[in-house]
Amino acid sequence: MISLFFSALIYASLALCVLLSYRVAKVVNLSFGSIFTLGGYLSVFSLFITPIFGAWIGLLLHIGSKRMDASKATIFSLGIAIAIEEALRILFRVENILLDSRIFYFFGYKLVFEHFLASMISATFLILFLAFELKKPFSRLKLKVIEEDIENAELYGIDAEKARAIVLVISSAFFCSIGGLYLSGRVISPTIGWLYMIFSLFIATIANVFREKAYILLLPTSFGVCWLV
Amino acid sequence: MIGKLKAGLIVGLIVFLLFCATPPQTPTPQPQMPEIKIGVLVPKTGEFSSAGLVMENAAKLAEKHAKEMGYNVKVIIYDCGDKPETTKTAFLSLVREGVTAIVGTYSSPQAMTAADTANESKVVFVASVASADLESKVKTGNKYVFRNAYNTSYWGILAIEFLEKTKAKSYYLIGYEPLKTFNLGMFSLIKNSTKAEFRGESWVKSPTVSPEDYKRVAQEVAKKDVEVIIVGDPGLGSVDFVREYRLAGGNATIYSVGGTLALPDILAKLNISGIAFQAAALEVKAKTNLTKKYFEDYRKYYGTEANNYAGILTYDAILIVTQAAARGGDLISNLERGTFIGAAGVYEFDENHQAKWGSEKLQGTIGIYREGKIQVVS
Amino acid sequence: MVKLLEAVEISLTMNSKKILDSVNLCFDRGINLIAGPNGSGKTTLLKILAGLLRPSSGKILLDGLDITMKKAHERVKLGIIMAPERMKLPLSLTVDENLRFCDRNRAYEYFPELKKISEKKARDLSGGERQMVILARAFAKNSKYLLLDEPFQGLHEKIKERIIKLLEEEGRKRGILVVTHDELEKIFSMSDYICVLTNGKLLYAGEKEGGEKILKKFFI
Amino acid sequence: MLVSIAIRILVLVLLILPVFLDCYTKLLAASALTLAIFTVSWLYLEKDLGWASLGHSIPFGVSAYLFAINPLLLFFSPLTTFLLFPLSIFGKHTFPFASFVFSVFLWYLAHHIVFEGKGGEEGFRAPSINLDLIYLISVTILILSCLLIWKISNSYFGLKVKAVRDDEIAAKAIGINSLPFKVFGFAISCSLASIAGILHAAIFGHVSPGVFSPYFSLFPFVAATIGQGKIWSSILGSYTVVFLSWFLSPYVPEFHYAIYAVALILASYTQSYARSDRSV
Repeated sequence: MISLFFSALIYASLALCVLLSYRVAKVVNLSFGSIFTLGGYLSVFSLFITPIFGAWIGLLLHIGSKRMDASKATIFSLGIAIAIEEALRILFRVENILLDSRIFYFFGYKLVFEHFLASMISATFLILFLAFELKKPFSRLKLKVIEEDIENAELYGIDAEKARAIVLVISSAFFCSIGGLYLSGRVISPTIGWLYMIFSLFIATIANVFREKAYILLLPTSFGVCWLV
Repeated sequence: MIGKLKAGLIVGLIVFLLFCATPPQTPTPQPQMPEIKIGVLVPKTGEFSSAGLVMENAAKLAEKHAKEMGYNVKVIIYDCGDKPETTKTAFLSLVREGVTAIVGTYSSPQAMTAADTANESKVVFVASVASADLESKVKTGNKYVFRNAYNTSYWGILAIEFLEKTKAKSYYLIGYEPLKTFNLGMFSLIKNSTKAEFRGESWVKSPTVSPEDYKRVAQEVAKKDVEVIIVGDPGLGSVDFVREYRLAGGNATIYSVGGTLALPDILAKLNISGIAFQAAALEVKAKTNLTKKYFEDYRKYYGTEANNYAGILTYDAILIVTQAAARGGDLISNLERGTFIGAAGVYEFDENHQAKWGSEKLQGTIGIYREGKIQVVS
Repeated sequence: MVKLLEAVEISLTMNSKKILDSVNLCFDRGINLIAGPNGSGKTTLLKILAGLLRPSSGKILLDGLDITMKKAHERVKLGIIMAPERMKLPLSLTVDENLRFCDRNRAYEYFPELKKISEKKARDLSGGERQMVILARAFAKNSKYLLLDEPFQGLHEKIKERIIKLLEEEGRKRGILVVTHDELEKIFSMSDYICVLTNGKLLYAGEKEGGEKILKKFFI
Repeated sequence: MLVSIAIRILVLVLLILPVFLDCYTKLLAASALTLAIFTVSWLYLEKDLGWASLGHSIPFGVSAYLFAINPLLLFFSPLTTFLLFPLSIFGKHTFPFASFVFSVFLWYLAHHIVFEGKGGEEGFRAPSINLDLIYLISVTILILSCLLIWKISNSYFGLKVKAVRDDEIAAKAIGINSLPFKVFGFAISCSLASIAGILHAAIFGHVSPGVFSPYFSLFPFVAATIGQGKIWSSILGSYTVVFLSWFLSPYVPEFHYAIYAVALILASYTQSYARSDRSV
């Protein structure tokens, strides 16, 4: 039960990233899967470089696709995804890499430390965003205006492009570092991240049905989906 | 810009056409010892590329050892990818190279396609890894296909042997849903012929449908009182399952049908005691004089531990073909009648062209990883 | 003399179709009217001035400063505000939240009706109410120049009158550019500068007196 | 003009030449040929109807499976239209992704298709036909399908299909009921893709879940991008992808995916591939 809860936390935060990049950056970011995998491979060297590389790819994605409409940006992100996957395949193709992991005791439960850390980071991310969503500071209002219509946002004096860049950078960095943590203890392959992306995309799609309440209902949705399948 | 691109395209294609049109070079015949050309199909790219590297290394090692034995062998390695389509094309390109026989391929669909292509192009194919239903091909008249790897039922036989050797009183089966047809065959064999008590079975869903399903199964099984758990998924997910099972407090011995959990590097890094696995051969249990040589030289030349399934069987397949071809005459009847030495034992083929695994001189090995060391169970 | 807002040789081509063809305009303080039949490029011109579209060629000057490459939000900071047509409004925000993007008190001063519905989401408002929110936000933000696209759409007669009054008042303080079909006559009589567009080409630009004939011939 | 004539001649040479070459080249050429038919089917849907599908492996793969399970089932393959067509409710912008996701879903589902104890992850053995024969059949079908598309595209009926593409509402206004035309266009495209799938299965004698993989679902898109959306150049594009990926795979693992990445990124910059954006 407790591990289910931790997984749900992680998927909820990943789905949050998917949802944010869909609504604010207007792209169904298909490169998240490869970024997740990249995080896993990078964690062989160091966990601290994962968010940096993730952020860098997010920025690349933003710069590459900022003048495109939603469908083209999505196709662009698919291209980036395949490119990253291919690069990983060339660099690491023949190795069966089993990532290190540590055991951690949590109220009598044995857990993998990195997974625990990943869910704690996710929880923090979710709580911060929830507070941001419920307290509605001015910056949240700005984000909402962008979500509805970028043109309008510009007329409201909001720098939509900057917001887009920030969302893509943060979500990619988040995906990358969670990938580094959550894949530890596993044997990884260049395509492994697709599973996590498709699953979080699935949760995000269900949550998206609730429209404005989507962000608040992400965690329950994620929990429900994890419990059901 | 576009015009230039098109022009470039056209030039490229003309070059390609010219390349196609050049007549194939005819090999100069060697008068004394005829060269034995053996084609090897290795999944260098795609899903199985990690196994592909091991197979490639093993094939090169086989060439070297065969030469040391005095055979004039040339091994030609081609990438067969992870799809039957790529396998068929690679097979035909090897045929074009004029090989005596072709060994290798990894997955079952690849082996099936290769078997059909062998029949069409009249070139012997020795399946060294896949466990597909190749016997039926032989029964229906395809004389060109042989297999030195074990077939599906032998996987079950080894598992039964393990249960008997360890005198386990109870066992539990873990299947992998996408491999259901394969797993079910093996499971029914185990259920029918062991005295140990069957305590139930669980199926892990494909991670694509539910990436966390292995956790559910692991926790469910950890609560069960059972001595041996037989894992039917040799894929990457088995590592996740084993770790989760131990974290959830389960302490039964885990028996894996090979795959990832039989890789020495992975076992050492995972460092979880009580994982049993089946292998074609193990270094600690020499079966022929080639066994030790294989493992030692592999380490010497490639710097890693030898994979004990895909690698060793590819190695053996090359040696089998070499020995059969060197005898001269019809290769098929040589293979059907002869005995051949490999690193995993002494091979003979039955009437369905399947290597006689389980015979006196050719037996699988079961190892168990305990406290940092691999011990031989049988 | 440097004009408040100038458009120099503006052209726009989209999918190899000319939408605007070297349009030259200079607007100053007061009410300025752009008229023309449907599809003549009025809204496109407004969008170019606001920074939502970038012209294929030409320049836009604000107080003599070249702002062609500036994006819409940067132009807002420089003092160009646009109220878009077709009730484009962030619907998930309440009226009050929408007005946080301008001087709220002033907005309620202009349209006291909005105070009663301040906690309602824009989604639940009627068309006229939405238009009021759009105009309130545009008027209640300090700016040098105000671009209004069909400001009278869906509004009640009484409110239309109030807006005309408001335009008159505000026109003394800043430049206002109006694109409209409704109330054309009234706006025409108020305006200082008129331009008429047809098929992306400028038919007339200049004082009201000269434009009257052309405008009457076409529309009024 | 000269370039387009050169391309046509080159395509014809590429079609005829393998007849005189060895088995291996013929197989490679046959594989490129079926994929060229596949690309042509995709291109019709994209050009004349304005729907860019990233899941065209659905009719391709399903028909290949039907054919492998029982060759007589091949007559049901035009029905695969009704797997792809319903996805059009998502609209032109979402359709590419909806179809892509559906094809990935089928890819996983295909691992569970078991019939009389066979199938699953291993797939099915398809009736294998003599390579020379199937090559000639493929060439004939490619030429016929090009002719068919050219004929339909320029007929009165085809003009109505295009009218529906350009503006569905306007087409309705001038009295064209858009639904039958859309279904018809989808049916033509899906049937051609089905034929390509069946030929593919017959050439390799085997069908595995891989027929639903992104390699096939993205293939026509990539080939058409290389061919700049023109039929003859796209056929050449198919040959290019197959040959390049085959010859370069030993040096760059799964080279076709590298081509895919480049094509996808480039395609998102150029206007020429998807009509769906232009026909607002």
